[in-house]
Amino acid sequence: MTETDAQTPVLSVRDLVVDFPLRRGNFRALHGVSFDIAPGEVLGVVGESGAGKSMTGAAVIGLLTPPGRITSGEVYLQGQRIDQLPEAEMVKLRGKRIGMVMQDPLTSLNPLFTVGQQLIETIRQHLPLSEAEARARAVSLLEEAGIPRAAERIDSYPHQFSGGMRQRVVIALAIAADPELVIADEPTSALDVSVQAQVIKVLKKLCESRGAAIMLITHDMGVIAQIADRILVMNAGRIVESGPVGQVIRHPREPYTIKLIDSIPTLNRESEAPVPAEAATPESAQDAYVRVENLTRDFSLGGGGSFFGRLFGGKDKIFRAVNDVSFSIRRGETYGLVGESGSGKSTCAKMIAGLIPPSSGRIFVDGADVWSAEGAASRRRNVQMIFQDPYASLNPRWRVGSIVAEPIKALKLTSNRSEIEDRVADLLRKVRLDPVAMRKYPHEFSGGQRQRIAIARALSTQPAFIVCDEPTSALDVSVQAQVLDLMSGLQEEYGLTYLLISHNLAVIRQMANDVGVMRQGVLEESGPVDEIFDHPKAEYTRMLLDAVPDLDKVA
Amino acid sequence: MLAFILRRLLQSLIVMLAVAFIAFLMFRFVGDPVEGMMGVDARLADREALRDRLGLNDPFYMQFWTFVKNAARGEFGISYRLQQPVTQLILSRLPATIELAVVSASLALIVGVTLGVFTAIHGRLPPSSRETLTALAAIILPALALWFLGRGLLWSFGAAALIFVSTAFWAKSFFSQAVMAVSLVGVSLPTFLIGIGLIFVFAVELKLLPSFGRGQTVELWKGWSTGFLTKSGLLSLILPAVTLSLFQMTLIMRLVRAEMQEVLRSDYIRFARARGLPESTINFRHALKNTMVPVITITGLQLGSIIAFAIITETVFNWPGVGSLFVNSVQAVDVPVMAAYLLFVALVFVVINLIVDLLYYLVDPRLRVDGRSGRA
Amino acid sequence: MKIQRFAGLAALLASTLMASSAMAETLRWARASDALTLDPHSQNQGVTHNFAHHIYETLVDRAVDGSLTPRLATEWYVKEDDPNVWVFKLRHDVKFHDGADFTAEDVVFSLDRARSENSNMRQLHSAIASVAAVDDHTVEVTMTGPSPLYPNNLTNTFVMDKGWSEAHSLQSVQDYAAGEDNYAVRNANGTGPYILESREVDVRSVLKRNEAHWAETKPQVTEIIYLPIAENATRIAALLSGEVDLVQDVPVQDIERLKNTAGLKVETGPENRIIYFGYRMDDKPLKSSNVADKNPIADPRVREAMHLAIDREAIKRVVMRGNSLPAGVAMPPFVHGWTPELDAFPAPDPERAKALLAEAGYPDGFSVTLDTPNNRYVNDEAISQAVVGMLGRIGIKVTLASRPVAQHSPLITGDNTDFYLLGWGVPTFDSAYIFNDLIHSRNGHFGAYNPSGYADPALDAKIEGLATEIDVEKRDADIAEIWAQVQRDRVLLPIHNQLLAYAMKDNLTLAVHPENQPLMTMVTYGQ
Amino acid sequence: MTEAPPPEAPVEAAAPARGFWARFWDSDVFWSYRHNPVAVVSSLVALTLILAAVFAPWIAPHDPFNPATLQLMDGFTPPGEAAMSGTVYRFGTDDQGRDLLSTILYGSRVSLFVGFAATLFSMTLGVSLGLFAGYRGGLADTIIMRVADVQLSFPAILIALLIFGVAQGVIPPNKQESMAIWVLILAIGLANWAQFARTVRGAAMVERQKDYVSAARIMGVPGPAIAFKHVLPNVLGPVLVIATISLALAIIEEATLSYLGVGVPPTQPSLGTLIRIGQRFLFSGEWWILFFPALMLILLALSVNLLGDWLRDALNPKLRQ
Repeated sequence: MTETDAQTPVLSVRDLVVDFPLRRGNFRALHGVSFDIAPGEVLGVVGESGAGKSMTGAAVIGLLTPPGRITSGEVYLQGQRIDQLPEAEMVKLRGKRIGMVMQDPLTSLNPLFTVGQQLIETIRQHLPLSEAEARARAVSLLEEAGIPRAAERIDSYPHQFSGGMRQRVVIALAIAADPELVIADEPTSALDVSVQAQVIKVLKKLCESRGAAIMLITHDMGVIAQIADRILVMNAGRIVESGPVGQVIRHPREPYTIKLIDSIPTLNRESEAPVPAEAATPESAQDAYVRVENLTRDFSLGGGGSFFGRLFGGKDKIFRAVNDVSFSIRRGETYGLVGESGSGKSTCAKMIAGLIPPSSGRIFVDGADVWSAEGAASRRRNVQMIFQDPYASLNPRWRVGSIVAEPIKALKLTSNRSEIEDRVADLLRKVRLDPVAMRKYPHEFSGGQRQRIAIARALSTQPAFIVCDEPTSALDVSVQAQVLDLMSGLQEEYGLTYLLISHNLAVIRQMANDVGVMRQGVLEESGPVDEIFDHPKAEYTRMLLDAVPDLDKVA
Repeated sequence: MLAFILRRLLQSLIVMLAVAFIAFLMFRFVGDPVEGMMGVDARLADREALRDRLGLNDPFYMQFWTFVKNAARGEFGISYRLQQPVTQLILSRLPATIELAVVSASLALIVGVTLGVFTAIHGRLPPSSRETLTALAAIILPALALWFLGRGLLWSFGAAALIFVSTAFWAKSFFSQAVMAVSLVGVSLPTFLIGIGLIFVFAVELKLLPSFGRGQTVELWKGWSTGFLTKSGLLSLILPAVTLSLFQMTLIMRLVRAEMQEVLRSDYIRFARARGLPESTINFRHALKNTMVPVITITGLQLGSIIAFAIITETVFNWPGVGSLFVNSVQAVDVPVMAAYLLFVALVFVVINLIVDLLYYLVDPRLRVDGRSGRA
Repeated sequence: MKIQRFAGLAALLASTLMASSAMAETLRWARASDALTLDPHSQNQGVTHNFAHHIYETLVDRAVDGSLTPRLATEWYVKEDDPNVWVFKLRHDVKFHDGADFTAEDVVFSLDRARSENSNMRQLHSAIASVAAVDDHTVEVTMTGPSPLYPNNLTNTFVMDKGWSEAHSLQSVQDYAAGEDNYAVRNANGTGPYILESREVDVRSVLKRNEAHWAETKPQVTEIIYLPIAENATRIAALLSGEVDLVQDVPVQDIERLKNTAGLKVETGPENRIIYFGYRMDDKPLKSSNVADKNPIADPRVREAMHLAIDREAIKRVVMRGNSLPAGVAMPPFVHGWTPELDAFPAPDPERAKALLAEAGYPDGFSVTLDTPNNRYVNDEAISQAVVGMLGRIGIKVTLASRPVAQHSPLITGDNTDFYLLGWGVPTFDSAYIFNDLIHSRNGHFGAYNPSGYADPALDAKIEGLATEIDVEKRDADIAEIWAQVQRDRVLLPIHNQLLAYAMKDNLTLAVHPENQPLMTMVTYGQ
Repeated sequence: MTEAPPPEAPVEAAAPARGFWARFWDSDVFWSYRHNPVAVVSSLVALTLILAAVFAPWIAPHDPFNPATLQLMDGFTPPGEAAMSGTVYRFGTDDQGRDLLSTILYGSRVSLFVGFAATLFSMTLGVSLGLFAGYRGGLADTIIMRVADVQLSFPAILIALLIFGVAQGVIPPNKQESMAIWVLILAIGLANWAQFARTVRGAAMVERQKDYVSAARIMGVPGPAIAFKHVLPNVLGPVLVIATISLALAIIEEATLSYLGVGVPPTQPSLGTLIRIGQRFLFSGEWWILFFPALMLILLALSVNLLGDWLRDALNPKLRQ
């Protein structure tokens, strides 16, 4: 042990090896990981999926999912070895000395108990307090965590809080018994950017005030840059590089770290702006390949909508998801649509792709109204869509070949089997996959590969226009970069027009010519990407841009 | 909330009407009631006359309309077989069925939920072969010993059963796996066979429990006679209640186990662990309550069907409830009783459904607050 | 429901009070089904009558040998100057359970009630023109014509108290088709040896001995608990486990076991009921046969072949476990007109049967569906099944259709069967009862259970004449002639007479009643 | 991404696509089968019983369905003893002199046929309605699911009794016997569709939200085609589980219906009919008439149920490791 400091590290991990004995043999999730966390320190653990960063956190707190187990190595908490403690002892440690914040605030809280009940039971589990004292403590914890009117809201159920607020509750729960260490596993990944920043601040503030160290596990370099003191880069169950945040981010030494940092898109334009298509003269909307006019979409919230509801005079509650949105996209260009969850951007995409009919307003692709009877046919040929989740967008029971060929068959472009096969092979090659892939099933591929298969399927009808709904948000950054590259390449090669939906401003900046910012169904502002990003007019746009954690902000 | 209940009531009404219609449709075909009513000496002309008086020669829709009209007033006419007002007949049989159903339902619920929770918690790991072998040896050897000592098969089985139950304390995962397997026997045997088997063992061979009927009953209030207050009444209840509950018990147990395992894998349980809550709090406070949400619907429907399910049990044990009344009526083509019975079952269904919905409101705060209809 | 509460208390009291008394004997009597009603004129059904006989009484009773014996009537005769009038002399000093005196008025009231519109007994009294009381203990029944056998029809017609009935407006029998309720359905006031204590339909009824009954010897059973248990297995289990003392409907297969059980015994004896097969024998093609253009059974040779195919002894031995009397005529030996000659049956001869079939033009047989009830007679379905096999052996391919009796009977009364099993009890102990419904061609008043299509006007006339024939010898000759023709034409295919079995604790004695209507007054205790 | 998924299949290209059998042998489901002795044993038992039933005409020593060959006088022969005719019947004979071994083989043939056909029927009906309700939603969904709810609260036996009763009235009497088995199938099938419908509808509602369905809709694939080609294959897992269990259930229901007196003709008995006949002899000492058919029924239902149990766990992705 390196005890140069007078202080004992809060957490000290030595040569930690975690194995998963699976049926196809042993899977080693961690290959001898060693690190220390000093008291009050914020350690950022970063890595792509499968790097073993969550596994490290779970191993420390003793909550590995079976059949995972610590095969060798040691874990010390304040110098006390804890990896071999019996379960009964571990229970006393959890919550009391090591707190934990999990990724998804929507599922971390038990929906059937009030926030107060959950806080009080945790507090009383660890501290010798009466019910009333525990309640008082719970209220002050919530207040500290930034929940307004905490004394009233303590008796609310989790579902009565928004996502960000719930994560604050989770943080309050994690620090309820003043632990020495808080393990935060992707605490902000499920949140919108604007909320993300606030939650990070709360986490940091609460831990600072108690002198608790934080082990912050995330895939998002930006978050780490924002609050971490030191950084630990992990890949494939090993630590690649560690050091103070500023140093590692500005001067990464290992090739993996360099590649990782390089592939992160930033808000600042480094490369050329996407070149507008050949005839890129900024004409009037007449020229636009895609034209969206006054698009509006209402959803009924039920209750009054059904036959019985009407019978009893229940009022139909209407929720306007998209409100009078208009924009246009020129041929061969990319239009980016940004916004937070619930802003209506995906609903827009679905209306344009022909999945849900608009309540009012019209959509023209290549001059034809896609929701008219004649327009529908041309829409099917010309418009395709790429989805967010590459796991859900491919039918798991179909072979890749059939998946890619489905549009060809559906539109009856050809029914000759060998011709279809040739075309599928060709498409797979275009997205840089071996044509052998067509005999396999989707689960045999990684996320990035699946997204490429989805792109191949979208291309199979040779469409002119592709709606991309968060095409990369489920992917690791390095894979994201590859997929974005592929998309740009294909755009150039075939003169494709894209509508790119994303919550990630950096991705939009990198890919789009024009951008629209949506908020609560309304298009706040729209225009060329550089103009909007550099000189935002709308307050909301500015707030969004400010909230983005940026590597450049590293202290 | 009010609108919701109103809506449910309307739906219930439709359900009742549909059941009435189906029941009615069926009764036209089950046989000729006149046959049972007239006796063998009756002349053909008299049969025809009776058919006329019963309205059996009226057009179908007329008969249905008359039926619905009377049913709405609680009038189901006079039983063809027993010549008493059907409503009165059913009411006099109701206590027996309700007591049996309530006891079996409680039995199924208590044992089912307990075993379901137990197997969910302890069944996560398959038992080690050592545990299995020890447990099996502990069960089989004493049983064999007793048998060789000439104490008879029943003693051996009794001992084996006792030791098997005791494995719940010292070989938990063996017990839960074994319970899962044994419980399947409960759904692999027709109810009537179980009933006859129990009678054979406990009434005929051991002479421990009564083989039929309700024993001595005491009238509580307005014709509600109960068997709960006498020893013979309670003893008589045991065999039918066990027989009737076995099937539902198995279903509930398996349902609870599956749901509980699902819940135990959820994030909030993981987070509860991370908060340092002890295992017992997690299992019985957090997991169990969440398990109950989906279990309530299915269980509600299942328990509702116990009353109708009782027809076989009541037949086997000669239990004087509405179920055996129904079976006797089917054999005698006693249409008014059959119709009333079916409507009664539908009514039970409707009521149980309403209760289930209200329970949902109680258990799941997500429904309480936004007051919107439908289950999440 | 008051009765019930009262009964509960009373039963409790009774059981504590009488536990010490050696005289008090409670009999728990189980059988398959309950009396349908307590109203004595509402249903003409055996189980109902059997129960009613304990509470109510009839004018005349039938002895085990079939002869008529006095009950409420001490003597009866045809009025000397008018062959259409029957005179009944009534018993003196008889009281109803409520204390009212039994008089001729009660008989007049009861007979009128029994033949009223809604009574199911009225068929038996259809020949009555009027009933009148001559004095307190004499009643004259005027018939529409000579009715020599009329007293036979009285064995199940019970006498109610006029005063009590009028007090509860029971003048007419319940018209339940019209939705009427009736006091007499659930309450009873008779002159019989037992008084109703409590009753839950289908569950249990309690009867107490009537200490004021007119009979000189009091029955030994002081209390009857009547327990209908529908399931055979449960009923037998209840006896085996000691929960009941007497089981009336014992399945034949359990007789041996019960006999061999310590503490139990079984009494067996013949029932006045013939089990037979019937078939359509007119010229219309059978509905269920592969022979589509004619009716094979119309050929007498085919019918003979069918008779020769049946092995009655095998059915007796295996299906009935020895508990039947194989029969050659569709008439129980109790019935007037029975002779051993008629009842003789040929030994089974499948070879001859096959030859006959071939002769009739069916060397490969033919196919037909046999309709059988499965819950009415002793092992009815198994008998049919055995017959399917026997007919199969001579080439007649029989499909068996098995139904509960409620669905089976309509097939017969509705002419919807080609071949069927049926049992026929003869409460009047007279052949005419068989001829009227089974042999006479079908019309509004006769042949209700004759779907055979067999129609001979001469025979029909002869049958109708039996009802009014006063000359006993002439009548007997007619009966013999009719039977001769029926046997020659093989209108029915008789199998056997059922034996009844009663199982009981071995300190009881109760003889089997030929109509399966045992009276608990006959039960004796001790070895 | 709370934790690392197990390593994904080798990336990029060239791993050759494997053959069906290789993939089957290596599949998770079959692996779990190979490692579950209960599943192996119960499937072997079930398979043996099913094969024995299917090949009954070649295995059985007698043909119990041909009444002409029966020796009534051989009735009630105990197992292993010589009958009147001198024949020794291994499992004894019943009240009609039928060899019990042959009879239960033929009987399970009837039971299995009814079970399989009824399950197939309720599966087809339930899956179609469930798919329709789940994919279509709206009023159709409400109605179908409401009916399913009602149906679930009435025990299957009661419903089957009703259907049987109606069929009795609709079919002319002389056709009833030949139709009996089909009516039985219809009755049991109609009584059990709701489970399928509920499950499929639930699964279909989840699946139809998935993007691959959206993708197909964008291409203009018609609704029914999406439901059957896309959604159906993905909900087949739970359907298979329910099918197994409802097969066992159907066999038992058939037995119970027989007990209540409706069912196949006694000359061509199913296991249930045999049990109904056999239970009459429970107290009279002829235990074998009840025992062997009951044993067969329990073995059959239990092994099928155990298989379903295993399948439920094996197909549950959340339980997979």
